[in-house]
Amino acid sequence: MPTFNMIQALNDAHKVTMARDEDVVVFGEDIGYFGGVFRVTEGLQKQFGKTRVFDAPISEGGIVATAVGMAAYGLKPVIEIQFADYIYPGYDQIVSEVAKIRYRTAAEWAMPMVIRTPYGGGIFGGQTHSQSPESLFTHIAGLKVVVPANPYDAKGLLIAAIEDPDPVIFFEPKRIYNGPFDGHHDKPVKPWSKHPASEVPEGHYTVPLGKAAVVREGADLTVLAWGTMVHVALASVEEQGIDAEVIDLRTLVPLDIEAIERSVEKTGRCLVVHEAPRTSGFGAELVALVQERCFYHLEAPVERVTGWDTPYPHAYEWAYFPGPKRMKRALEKVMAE
Amino acid sequence: MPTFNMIQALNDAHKVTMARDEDVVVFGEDIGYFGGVFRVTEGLQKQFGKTRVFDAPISEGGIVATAVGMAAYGLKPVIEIQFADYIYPGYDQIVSEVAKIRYRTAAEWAMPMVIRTPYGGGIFGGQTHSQSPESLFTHIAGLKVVVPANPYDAKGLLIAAIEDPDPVIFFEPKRIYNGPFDGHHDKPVKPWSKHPASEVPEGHYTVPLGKAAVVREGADLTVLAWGTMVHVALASVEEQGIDAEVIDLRTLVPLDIEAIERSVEKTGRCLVVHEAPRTSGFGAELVALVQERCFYHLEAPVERVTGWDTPYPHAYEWAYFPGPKRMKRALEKVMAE
Amino acid sequence: MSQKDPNLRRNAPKLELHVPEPAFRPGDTPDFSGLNIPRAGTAPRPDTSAPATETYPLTTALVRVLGDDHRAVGPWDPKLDADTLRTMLRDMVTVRIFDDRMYRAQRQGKTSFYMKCAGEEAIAVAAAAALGREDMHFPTYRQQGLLIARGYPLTEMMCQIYSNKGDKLKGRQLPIMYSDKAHGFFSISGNLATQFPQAVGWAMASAIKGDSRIAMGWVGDGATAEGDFHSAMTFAAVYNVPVVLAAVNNQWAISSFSGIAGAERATFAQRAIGYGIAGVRVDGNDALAVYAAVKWAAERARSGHGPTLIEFFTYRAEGHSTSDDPSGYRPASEAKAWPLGDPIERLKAHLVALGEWDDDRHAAMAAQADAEVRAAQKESEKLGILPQQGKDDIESMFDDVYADVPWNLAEQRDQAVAEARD
Amino acid sequence: MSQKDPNLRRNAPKLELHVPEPAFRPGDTPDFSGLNIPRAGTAPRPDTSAPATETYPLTTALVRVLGDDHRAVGPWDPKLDADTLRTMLRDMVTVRIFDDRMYRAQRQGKTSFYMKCAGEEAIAVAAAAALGREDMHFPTYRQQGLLIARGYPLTEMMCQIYSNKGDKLKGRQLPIMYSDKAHGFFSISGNLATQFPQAVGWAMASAIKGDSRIAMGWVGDGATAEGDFHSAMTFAAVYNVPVVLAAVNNQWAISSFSGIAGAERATFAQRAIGYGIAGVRVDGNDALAVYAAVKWAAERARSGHGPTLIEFFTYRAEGHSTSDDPSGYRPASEAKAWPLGDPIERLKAHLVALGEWDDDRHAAMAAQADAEVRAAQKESEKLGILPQQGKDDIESMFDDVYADVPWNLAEQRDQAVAEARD
Ligand SMILES: Cc1ncc(C[n+]2csc(CCOP(=O)(O)OP(=O)(O)O)c2C)c(N)n1
Ligand SMILES: Cc1ncc(C[n+]2csc(CCOP(=O)(O)OP(=O)(O)O)c2C)c(N)n1
Ligand SMILES: [Mg+2]
Ligand SMILES: [Mg+2]
Repeated sequence: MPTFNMIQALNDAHKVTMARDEDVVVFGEDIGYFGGVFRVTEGLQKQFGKTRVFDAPISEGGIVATAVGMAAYGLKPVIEIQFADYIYPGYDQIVSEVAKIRYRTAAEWAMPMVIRTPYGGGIFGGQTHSQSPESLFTHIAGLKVVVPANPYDAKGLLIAAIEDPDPVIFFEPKRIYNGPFDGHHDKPVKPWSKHPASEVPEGHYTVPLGKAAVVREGADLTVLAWGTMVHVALASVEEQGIDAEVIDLRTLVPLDIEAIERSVEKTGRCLVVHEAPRTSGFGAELVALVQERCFYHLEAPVERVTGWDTPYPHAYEWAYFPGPKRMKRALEKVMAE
Repeated sequence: MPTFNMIQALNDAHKVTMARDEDVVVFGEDIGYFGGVFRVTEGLQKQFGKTRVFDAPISEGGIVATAVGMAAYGLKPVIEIQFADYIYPGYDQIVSEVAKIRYRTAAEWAMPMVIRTPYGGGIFGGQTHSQSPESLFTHIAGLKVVVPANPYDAKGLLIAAIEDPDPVIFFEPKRIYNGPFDGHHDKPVKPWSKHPASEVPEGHYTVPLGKAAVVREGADLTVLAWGTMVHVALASVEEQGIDAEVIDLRTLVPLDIEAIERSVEKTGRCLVVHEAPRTSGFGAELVALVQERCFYHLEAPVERVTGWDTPYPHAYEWAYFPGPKRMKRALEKVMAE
Repeated sequence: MSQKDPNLRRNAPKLELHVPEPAFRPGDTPDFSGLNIPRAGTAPRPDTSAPATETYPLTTALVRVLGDDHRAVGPWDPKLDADTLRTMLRDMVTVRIFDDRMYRAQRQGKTSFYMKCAGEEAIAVAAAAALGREDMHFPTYRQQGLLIARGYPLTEMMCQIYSNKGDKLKGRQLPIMYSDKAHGFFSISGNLATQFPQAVGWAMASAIKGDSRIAMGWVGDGATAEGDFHSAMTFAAVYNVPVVLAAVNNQWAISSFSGIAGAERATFAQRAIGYGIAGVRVDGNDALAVYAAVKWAAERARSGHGPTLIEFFTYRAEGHSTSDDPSGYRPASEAKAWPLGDPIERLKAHLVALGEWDDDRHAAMAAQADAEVRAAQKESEKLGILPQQGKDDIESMFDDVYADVPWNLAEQRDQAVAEARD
Repeated sequence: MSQKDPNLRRNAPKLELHVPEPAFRPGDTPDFSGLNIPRAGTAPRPDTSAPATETYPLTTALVRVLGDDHRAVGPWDPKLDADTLRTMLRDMVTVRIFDDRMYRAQRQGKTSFYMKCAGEEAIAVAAAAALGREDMHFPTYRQQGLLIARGYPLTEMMCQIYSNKGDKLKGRQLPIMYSDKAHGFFSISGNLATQFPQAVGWAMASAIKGDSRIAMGWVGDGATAEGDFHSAMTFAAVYNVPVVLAAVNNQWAISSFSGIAGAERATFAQRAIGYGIAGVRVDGNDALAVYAAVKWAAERARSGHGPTLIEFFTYRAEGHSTSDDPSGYRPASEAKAWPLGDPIERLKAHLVALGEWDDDRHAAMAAQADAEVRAAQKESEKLGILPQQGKDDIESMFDDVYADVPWNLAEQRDQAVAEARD
């Protein structure tokens, strides 16, 4: 079994699906000959030809809109938005078209497509290469929202997303493309090869959408996280010696509510962790759901560890990023009450 | 004191500020000679001239972008997006520019501007004339989000918004432009003239941003609402005979957290009401805040009454709209527990 | 603050903002004698394989076939047989009758909203005739003529307008937001201009698959200002996409005249030049010119000569929609004064001039169309009108958000069903 | 599914998607002999009050002033005095030295990111010289030359690059995302093309106020594909806005050549025609041509003749940024082969040809510029380099989100400060 980092795993997912389904086409800015600024699409144009893998004009709106037309035709577009921070020019087409076409046509037309985009901070990318805008998509009925947190899931979820009948916004945590990051930015980065989830089977497999993964079992606290924060959360609970159950949500919409309820009913405490700004982040929805559905099991308020309600400030990367210190305080708080 | 409906009150707010401040300019689709599809800007062009009040091309992105340039110059643009459902083509300029320019320039440049837009359902407007996208703006640091619920507040809040140093997204509940709506769509509409808040002082006054209004005092339950839902909530608690405190938030960002805490600490129960789809609506943030800050006062889970997680379905207006029946069930639930 | 700025060069000439104003406002007497309307037959017709540059003079000209004498003249004459012309005429008449009846139905409270295409009937009807059945349209709300010309049942259209039991869109869309795959009619979006680049994407897909079907995208003059217009033009140009892009310039966008979209300085057809694609400006009230231009553009697309932008120059003869009263912003008499005439009258006169038509036959045809529309209305109203809807089949509201119903929607469905029973 | 579709016309010709490909890829020997480069002095210069249409031939031409003999020729010769030319040359040299040193600083780990404008120095420097000090630029990340030419302190720029204590943007922006109101330089946005319609809005404001200041907007060839480009052009045309709109066509957008933005079919200057505004295509490596064109467009704007789109034809001589290695997608030798030459060498040769410059003076000037840049670097590094930042003044992170700090940010500030102490 090859050992893959996330980029290689995502690349392989493209290859597997493109080989199986001639209707899968891939386009986006710089993704053709060059293979994408993060190299996720490397080699695809060579293997599958220029009319299935090609560079697009710098027009996120146009990329999404033409993908809508292609999906209407019967193709399965897999498009890349170079950074999630640049998805907004395509927001109208995503919200008003991609998300609503199945519904407004009573399923006469469907919009199977995947919109891949690297997101998240921790790379000194400043305001426009660090954002985590996932909650802006979770509010839009008709979209699925997926965030892998390791190479195995990245490949399996991307294949599942491409094969899914519905449009999927596929957020890739760029901070962990090359290795899991536990939030200790001052320590050397570990490569994926040391992580069990880097063992990525060859060929076709899927990780189903809508299913969370319990990445650490525990009795005293439920931690809900996705993307990079899964690894930060895992490291923190270990460091704090808390017997926490850490759940990697993997899919935000549709949410694996059963896994969450099961865990919180067991632990009675819950901490939600995300990189995005706090106010109206997806953590708010999770807190609301947990308190609505597990109120009488809760021994303490559900806590949130999040980014601040500010734009992402370049030099203050590590004061902004919800790292081990913010985790520690929150863990102490939620366990104390 | 004149008796105004909301449209007249908003119109007057424009006139008052435009007369006081030559730097206020107003533009948007159909807002000039014609006075806007809802007539909010009626007569402004005639009074203030074509270069301060003018029609814009159908390009919400261009409208916001040129407003950014004008604000950078030193003007105070007040722009209209014809329906909130059509704000998305301007979303990038709002999120990436309007919201962030003060921060990214360390206040060298500011973006005082008001983006007015009618929102909400209850008018058989179908998917694209009924949306309530406010939560998509509450997640964006740097924006203020305001929603008036009566003529007095409409004028006072709009003047405050225009005079505010920060950009304000000003959502106008179009269902109650002409009269308060209690959710009973089968009963005749009451005009504003029967409502005390239709007494609108002449000239300049403000309703401060960031301050909620307790529109009904009560001891047993706190209801948080804004826009049209304030009136639906009020009617429902009266009909159910519940001694509820109904709070019209008026400003979603910055939120009047004190008013909320004060009330929930008193009542021990809380119901959040909004028209927008449930998942990741602003109600989620409110629930999260209330349970984080008032956990030990809560006698029951915070409930949400919301629109469904679907696009707005034309013929199912009243099955979608969170009206008296949905209110009643939620009130019963939150009071029973 | 700006006035006090020391940077202000007080001696330099003061700048001025130009705000376009239509020629006539309510109270004015519209006078279009200044309008330059080239004679029919004068515009050259480049070969369908000509380079795009050869079409540039056509972006400021006006392709017209029907002359003042009602004869078809010049190189763009599509030389259609009389049956085809009669079919087009009948379809246009049907569209107008349909519009009138549905407008009235809205006024009678039978539905929430309606939009006519009065004065623009030739455009969609002739475009439908010129493209293949298997080609795909991405229309706006003013191309009901496409459906009628392609034989989509009037009852289906009306059921959609009434959001009733027969509405295949299950009451989810605003009236007139039709969708029918089998008739090559993509779901209309309420968001302007979104369909333009979608048409390009569909045609890209067709090219990727080595198919032979092409797409046609539609946009209004006002909506050309949206970023999506530019996306469509850019992608169409870059990938040499087999698509026909139609901008229907009916000179009004609700209350804003076309100058607010840039028409004072350039025609909409001229936008093509900026992207290096073919462009043509066409008399949209001349069914033969419309047919010929679409046919020509389609041939270019099919034979690898890429996209064409066609501006159809026309006039929105009535209000924007049932929510609009144009007398608030333009002279009530403007529609009558508009010199390119009524497309139905013009096509009729042509058939008469050919000796293939007369008033009696026209009246009979119109009566038949009227009867068909009435019958369809009766039929569809049996399935309900809007005020009766939204009470049954509440469950259906939660279908088709996704292919499957996720737990949150299932829970909400249960709630909604229970509510409906309350 | 599409293959099985019965609608597929099997006998019709198969459509094909054209995917543009640059002339040369790694391994190829670049050969630009096919490129049509008009001789200097041949492009006509319309009067600044000429109608926009008179400029259309210029959208496919190339305004060039410096001939192969290094003399200034033709109607566009701005006839600048030698001092002005020497100032421009010095600024261009300073830009290049600055770029080299900051690029190296990034490589040394002193900051996170840097972007050069190698080969494009003439554009921003000459544009700065041609506009008034009080006019406002809405630049992209490749117009550092504007700041340097306007005398913005190099230390200020470097402090921003290091996000250090001297950074007036308080460490909040990615390196090179400068902002300085006093130097007429609007805050650079990371989001491409957003600045283009903002420049139009600023100029609209100036016109609304009867001011005399104009604005200049900047965009790259790749970014012209964004919807914002179209917004800018549309609004500029509709309101006859006093703005100069510059598209810097350096032929690459990261790894995508300009064909992916539409350059195979039309020049970027030609986009102007579609909107009916003036358009000019200019040799961006010829400082005199750049100066003349901007001056001309500014005069048009100031005298009520509206907006101009200028395409600066140039070549991005190095990588897109410190994150990019262009040898992965184009021949390493392409920059050298590019026939329009080095803008610095060309201006220098011109001054030499005029008898106003020589190698010794050039070397002395370059040495002085180098010393200035080094001194500025030393000075700014005293205030810190990036890896040392982000630890102090944590509170400041919460300022300027709003004019006042709301309760949620105040709470978060306290948390962040406490965290920093942990
Ligand atoms: C994105 C968006 N913005 C605004 C609107 C509101 N609106 C509906 S129709 C219309 C005018 C369109 O004019 P035009 O494109 O000329 O088409 P016409 O109605 O004349 O056929 C406007 C502004 C909308 N539907 N979508
Ligand atoms: C909206 C948006 N999309 C994508 C990007 C990523 N990006 C940064 S620079 C660049 C290429 C821009 O090329 P061009 O406009 O030609 O300018 P140049 O770099 O050549 O000066 C891209 C795609 C971005 N910054 N913003
Ligand atoms: Mg129109
Ligand atoms: Mg470039």
